[in-house]
Amino acid sequence: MPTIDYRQIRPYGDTLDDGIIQLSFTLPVPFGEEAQEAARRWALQSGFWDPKVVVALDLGEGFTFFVLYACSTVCIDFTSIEVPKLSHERLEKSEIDLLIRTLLGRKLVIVGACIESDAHTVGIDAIMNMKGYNGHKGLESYHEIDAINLGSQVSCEELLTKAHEVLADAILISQVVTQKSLHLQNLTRMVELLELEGLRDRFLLVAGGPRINYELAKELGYDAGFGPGTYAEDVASFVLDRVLARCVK
Amino acid sequence: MPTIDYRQIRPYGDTLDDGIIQLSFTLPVPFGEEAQEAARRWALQSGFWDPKVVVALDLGEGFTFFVLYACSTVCIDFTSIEVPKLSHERLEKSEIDLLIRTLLGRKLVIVGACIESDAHTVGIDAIMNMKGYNGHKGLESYHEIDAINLGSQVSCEELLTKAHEVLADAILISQVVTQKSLHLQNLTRMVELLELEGLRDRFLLVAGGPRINYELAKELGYDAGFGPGTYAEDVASFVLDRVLARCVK
Amino acid sequence: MTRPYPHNKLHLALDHIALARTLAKDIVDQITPFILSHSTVSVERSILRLLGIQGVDPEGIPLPNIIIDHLKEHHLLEEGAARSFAKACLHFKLDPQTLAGQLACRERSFEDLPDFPEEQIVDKAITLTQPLLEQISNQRQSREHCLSSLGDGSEPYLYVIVATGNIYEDVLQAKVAARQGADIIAVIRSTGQSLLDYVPYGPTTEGFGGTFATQENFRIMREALDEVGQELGRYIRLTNYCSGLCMPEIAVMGALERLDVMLNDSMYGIIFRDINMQRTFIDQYFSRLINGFAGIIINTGEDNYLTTSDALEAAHTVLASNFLNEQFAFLSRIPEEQQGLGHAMEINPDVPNAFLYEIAQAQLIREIFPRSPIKYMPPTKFMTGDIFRGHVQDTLFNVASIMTGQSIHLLGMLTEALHTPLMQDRFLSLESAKLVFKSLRHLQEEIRFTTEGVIQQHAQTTLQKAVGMLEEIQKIGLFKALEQGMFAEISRKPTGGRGLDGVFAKSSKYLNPSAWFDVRSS
Amino acid sequence: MTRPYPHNKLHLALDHIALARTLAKDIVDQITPFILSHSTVSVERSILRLLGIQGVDPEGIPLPNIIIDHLKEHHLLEEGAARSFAKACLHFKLDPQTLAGQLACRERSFEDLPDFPEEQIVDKAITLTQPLLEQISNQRQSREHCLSSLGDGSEPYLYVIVATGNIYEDVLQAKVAARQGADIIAVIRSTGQSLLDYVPYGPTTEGFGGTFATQENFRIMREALDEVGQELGRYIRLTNYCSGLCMPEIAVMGALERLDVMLNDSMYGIIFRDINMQRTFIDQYFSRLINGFAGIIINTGEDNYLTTSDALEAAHTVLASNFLNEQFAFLSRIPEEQQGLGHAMEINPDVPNAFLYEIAQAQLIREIFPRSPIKYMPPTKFMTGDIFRGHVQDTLFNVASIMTGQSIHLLGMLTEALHTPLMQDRFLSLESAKLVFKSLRHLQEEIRFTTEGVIQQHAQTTLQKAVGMLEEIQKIGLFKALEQGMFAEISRKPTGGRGLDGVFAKSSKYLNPSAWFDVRSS
Ligand code: B12
Ligand code: B12
Ligand SMILES: Cc1ncc(COP(=O)(O)O)c(C=O)c1O
Ligand SMILES: Cc1ncc(COP(=O)(O)O)c(C=O)c1O
Repeated sequence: MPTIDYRQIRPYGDTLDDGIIQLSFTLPVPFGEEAQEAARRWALQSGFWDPKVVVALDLGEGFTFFVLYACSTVCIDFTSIEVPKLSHERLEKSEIDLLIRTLLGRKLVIVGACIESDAHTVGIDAIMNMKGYNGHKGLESYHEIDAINLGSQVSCEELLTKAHEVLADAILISQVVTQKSLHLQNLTRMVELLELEGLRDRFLLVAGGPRINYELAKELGYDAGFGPGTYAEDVASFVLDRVLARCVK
Repeated sequence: MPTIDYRQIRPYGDTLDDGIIQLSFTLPVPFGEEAQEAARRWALQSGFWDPKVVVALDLGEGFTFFVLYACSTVCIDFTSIEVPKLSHERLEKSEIDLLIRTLLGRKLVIVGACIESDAHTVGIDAIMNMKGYNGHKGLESYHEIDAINLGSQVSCEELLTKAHEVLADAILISQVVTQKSLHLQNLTRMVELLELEGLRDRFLLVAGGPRINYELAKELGYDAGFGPGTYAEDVASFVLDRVLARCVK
Repeated sequence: MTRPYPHNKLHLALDHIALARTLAKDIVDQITPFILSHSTVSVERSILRLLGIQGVDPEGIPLPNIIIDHLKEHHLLEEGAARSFAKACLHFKLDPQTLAGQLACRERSFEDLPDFPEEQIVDKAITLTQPLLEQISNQRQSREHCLSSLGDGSEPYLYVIVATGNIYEDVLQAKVAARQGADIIAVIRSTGQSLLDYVPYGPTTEGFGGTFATQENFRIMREALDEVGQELGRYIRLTNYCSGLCMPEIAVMGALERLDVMLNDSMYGIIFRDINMQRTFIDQYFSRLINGFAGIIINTGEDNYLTTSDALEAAHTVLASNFLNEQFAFLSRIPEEQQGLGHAMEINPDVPNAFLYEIAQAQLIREIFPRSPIKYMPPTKFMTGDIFRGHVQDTLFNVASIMTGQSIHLLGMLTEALHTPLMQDRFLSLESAKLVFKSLRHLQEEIRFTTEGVIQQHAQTTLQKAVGMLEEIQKIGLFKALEQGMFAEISRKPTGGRGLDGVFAKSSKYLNPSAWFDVRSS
Repeated sequence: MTRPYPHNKLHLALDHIALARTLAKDIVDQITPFILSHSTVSVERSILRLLGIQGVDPEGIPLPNIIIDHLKEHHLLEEGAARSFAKACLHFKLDPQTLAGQLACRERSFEDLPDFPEEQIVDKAITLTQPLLEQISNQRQSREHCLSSLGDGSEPYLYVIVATGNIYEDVLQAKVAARQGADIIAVIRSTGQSLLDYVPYGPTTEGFGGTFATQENFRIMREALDEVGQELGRYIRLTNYCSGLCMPEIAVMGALERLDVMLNDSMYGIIFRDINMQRTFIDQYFSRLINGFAGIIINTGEDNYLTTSDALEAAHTVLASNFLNEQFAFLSRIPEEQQGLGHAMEINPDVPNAFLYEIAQAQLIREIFPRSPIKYMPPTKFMTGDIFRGHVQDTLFNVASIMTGQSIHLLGMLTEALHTPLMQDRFLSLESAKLVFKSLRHLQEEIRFTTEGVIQQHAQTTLQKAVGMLEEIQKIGLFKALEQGMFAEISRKPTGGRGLDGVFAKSSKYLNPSAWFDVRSS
């Protein structure tokens, strides 16, 4: 059996360390042998060796599409990889309700919305609405949580106003449209608004969406971020953990 | 309309010069967030920016498969690309027969085979057999050509003996199996055999197969190479051109 | 496929279908008086556009918006913008565009216009709209001419979107797609445009997830498609979104620039954009009058229900809504041949035999609306980042489409879960659909469904449930049904949502421009 | 799918089917006397292996080959290797392996062995083969036990290949594939092995386009699959190639190491490897006796015809050959349930309605061989370097397979035109097939074909043409038919090709080991 050296990981095609990868892309050059050669040179210049342009297809209007297989010499030290993760424990719905009741002694208040031009509510609904997602009930179904879902295309200002009004512990924001990094713009807008009003520490700020993860959210100035496959209990566990930590302080 | 600078060509996703490309590969690391991060680092280290690991899938046994989209900053000067091509004119069957009759004054003799362990005869048959390929008749159907197809798994020695025996003008070799560069080994073997016997210039030597092109064949010491989409007339035109050139010399 | 669709493979109860239609008509009839007695700011703006008014003021505000504000200010809106302009033109002896310009820079006011005999006003109004209505008629004829001279693709039509945000990149990609076999090009709108209560102006290059719908963008794309269509010997249809707060205005713009297909649903804005339902019902009615008149195929948006609801459980809501959209379309005198009713293939592929249910549902819509150029939407919800798996899902979608005789076939993209299509995504998708359609072209005629099999039973049950749902709606009324979240599980209040402030009751003096279309479309 | 396949959707003429079978039997009967009266070096080597002889000499030459040379040298081969060994064991009172070792280092010779009473020789021969035949029986029972205790996948079985050239990488990839749902793993042989007149020995790590078939490689892979199968609660079948010049030996090795499926065609070697036809017919007969006895499913190679011939034009040649392979299998007492007859989906996808013809052909084979675990091969010839397009072609193949109730489903690879499968290619392919099979699981039962439609007619015509072809062959004989290139358009001469020098007529004293299988398999 091939033995793998985790300090030097290379792509695996059908033999250890062969480095084989698949690529496809379009070049704005007219179809022909020169186009094919351009694709090959692109691959060589990108540092791949033995690139094979396995197909070149004429897209018309002076564009050509390519599929390539090539070998990569890049190695990754897998042993050095550490992914920042949430530090708290992930609890179940009943545990969360119980802890809020016993430790917090009041309801946890959470507002959420899909902000600015984004109208993709399925994600935030999955977290907040009664019904939940994949059999995991949403925050509305928690006895000890006041969950207020403002829906879609809510401006940052509106959301903040509401958070104030209900004395929210946490603000949840969903961003799904990512074209031209629109989500980053919108998420940043919210942080700036909070900072402007000196309120950044008043609320826990949580982002979510298909291209969000913990690391990215932290970079943007959020307390946490959640991506695909998140359920209400993931978010509730986190919020509760932090709210309790604040109370203790 | 976007105007393209052919001296600086980058991959095109949906906007000129966005550099977007698609990749997929497998890493020999167990599925998980660390695996995903390894894939991202691989892409960064390979020189791509903003790599998005859009999916990571567990293959089992400590392997993970990834699909990525990333941006490339590599530019190609398309204006500097020149692909070496065959210099002669491409003739049709009837023209070829006519020219052989009028200019050469004898039959052109061509032997061909799929050499060594390779048993993929469809390619060489497409060139040589009566029936041909895609409506283009094969060399056997040319009045003025003596075409001898030895079939599959013919050793280099056997092929050379036959070429001698029939006083061949050209030897055609097909190589389809390319795993571990087997085709290069086999093709090189033939050249070496000819050189050993001091016969390299006695015959025109032509290679063909799905991974063969003119450039590669030249590098290997062949007179020409033909890839996918070749028809009998392409080869016949070439052979005739060179044989006539020799006669003139 | 030639419509009307000839087969009856599902053994559907014809009396159920008839009953559903009667119920749907009843439901639409219930709110028709309301629709006819009201207008909206966007309806009036679209009337201004029909008078030939266009352009923006120095700050970039569209003239129609400025004028409506003016009319509102002087309580003239209730009589209809057409009346004010007819009177003003008679009085000032100027054309509408000049007058509009003067209004915009406050050089003139419509306050206290003298009155004219009613007949003279109506005549003037008709004369004023004559040129643009003629332009629309010409565009309609032009389309018919192109279709018959250049030739048309064959159904299922290959429909792809462009959505770069930049009209010039869109044009490039649309042409590439047309060369690869696309029959219909849809320019997707920028995120958020539907909630703007005005239509942006001029060519635009900065949109998110789509390109702004402007008349100039329409023109630019139309020209490009005509050019490439001419070269290819095939008329390439153009689609945009006649939806959102400016639905009626976009209808006018589209009609003028010869769009061929318009996303134009009677309830989508209510449900998915939280636009007020009163506003929407009035707007959609008027926008459809124009679409009908212009020979534009409307596409309804029932497919969207399945993005928030489960496609198996909610199959009947799609059908029920199709019946309603059909009746709303009839009310605006849109013939079946222009009603591209929407539905979708959105069942979770993890459901055993999902494909059988998809076939049942697709065939059901096909058979119930045999003359409609029904629009079939690809998998979106269950697409993942695994583009290879996505390509397989889309291939099954292509198979389902050709097996059930769909008309307008939206191409699924292998990157659906990731980004708006790259040039190569669209290419791969077109290649796939062409391969499948060619290979399975006549499969439809080659197969019958087992009597009382899963497919037949699922289709029959879905029809029954739709009838049940329509019965319910007929009892409580459509407003209440929307409030109860009967569509897409999204609940909306009759006085909630955006744009209610733009709704007003027509006064007794309202000059009803819809009459114009009556004359011309007959 | 449960076999026998119950439907009759094509309205095939049952008398045509019966006639085809009679003709095929006739054709096989014509050459049976020749087959039974001859043996080959490889048959004899396989008998040596059954006696327990294995290993190589210091130069790496397998002992069975050395012994055969020895027997040949002394003109002992015509009596059968079994006779010599029975006699030698009786005489020297040593076991066959020891004797073989001694023969190899020329310490001993079989020349001039004393004779023994016939009964004693036969008895000794039977006793000598007892242990290994028992081992084979045990393996067969062991398989049956695993299948019933662990459980089996469901048809169509997902069959993938591994072909790295290195048995250890193969094992890794096989396990990965099994975890992803593969039911059958085939280890593809290295290019060129089929023309070797010996079987390589030991574990191997250097093959091209495949891994050498050795008994040790078989064992290593079997062990790995048993391990992973145990873990998954599903028996994973193992396949290799019982084909080429060593067909009978590989049959023995496979039977001993519990392979479950063997590529084992009666004519493939003749047509595609230019192996002499006399040699092949004798070898295939003996190899099949063993496969039948071992409970191994054989897979025939008619799919290959369509790589050199046009799949539409040559559809009937596949069917005709299936009938012949069936009769050859019966001759070796292989029941239908072990006859995995091969066919393929290889029509040019540019042919309009290609899929309808594919369905017709696939359904035809299904219905004519209702008990056979028929093997369905994916598109290969028309795969291009466009892996996305390839994935679509393979998806259609998956659809065709589940629609027509195929049994053994070879997965198409999106990279077919490029390289032997990468780990990820196999994964994507399995994902696709699982998705399609789950989604379309019962489609088969849900559809009927239109009477006299394209599908029915194409199937009926294909059957008719196959009957015609068999009639022709019955007239001229199979040798002549092969000479005329009736299969795959490749013509072979009865005395041409490789391996004829290994064929010999059995002498009257030939000890016929095939009798042993008679006893045991009944
Ligand atoms: C459904 C859908 C719609 C529906 C939305 C209905 C609704 N009420 O939400 C409709 C049809 C209305 C729609 C419209 C549009 N859409 Co859309 N849509 C989708 C689609 C198919 C599925 C999205 C979805 O529902 N996923 C399921 C949910 C459950 O997943 P999720 O959002 O990732 O949520 C999970 C996690 O991310 C996380 N999460 C999400 N939010 C939050 C928040 C918090 C606080 C936490 C803790 C966790 C969390 O938890 C959730 C559960 O696990 C996707 C394609 C796809 N397959 O992904 C395109 C997609 C998102 N849409 C897209 C676009 C462009 C649009 C339009 C802009 C197109 C147009 N120009 O008209 C419009 C306009 C919408 C707008 N203004 O925003 C693009 C976005 C491209 C990009 N990357 O920028 C996509 C990717 C399609 C595409 N390939 O083009 N869309
Ligand atoms: C048909 C086929 C077979 C048939 C061959 C039948 C026959 N009589 O030829 C059979 C079934 C026997 C077969 C067997 C095997 N095959 Co095979 N086979 C193919 C297949 C499906 C098509 C090849 C083909 O016929 N192409 C059509 C012809 C017309 O194209 P072509 O060869 O490129 O020829 C054109 C040009 O290249 C050029 N040309 C070719 N030769 C020449 C020569 C000259 C002089 C000139 C001028 C031009 C020229 O002109 C031709 C016409 O335009 C390919 C997959 C694919 N789709 O490509 C796999 C493939 C080639 N096979 C493969 C393998 C591994 C094998 C086996 C080794 C597998 C095994 N271990 O058992 C065996 C053994 C064969 C052996 N010993 O060589 C691999 C090779 C992998 C690699 N890159 O190394 C492939 C790619 C499949 C795969 N993905 O694994 N195979
Ligand atoms: C009927 C209809 N209108 C409009 C849209 C698009 O939304 P928007 O109005 O926000 O552009 C869709 C989306 O698919 C739709 O189906
Ligand atoms: C029946 C049969 N035998 C053998 C092979 C493989 O060839 P080889 O014998 O060269 O390994 C195939 C190839 O598909 C086949 O179908």
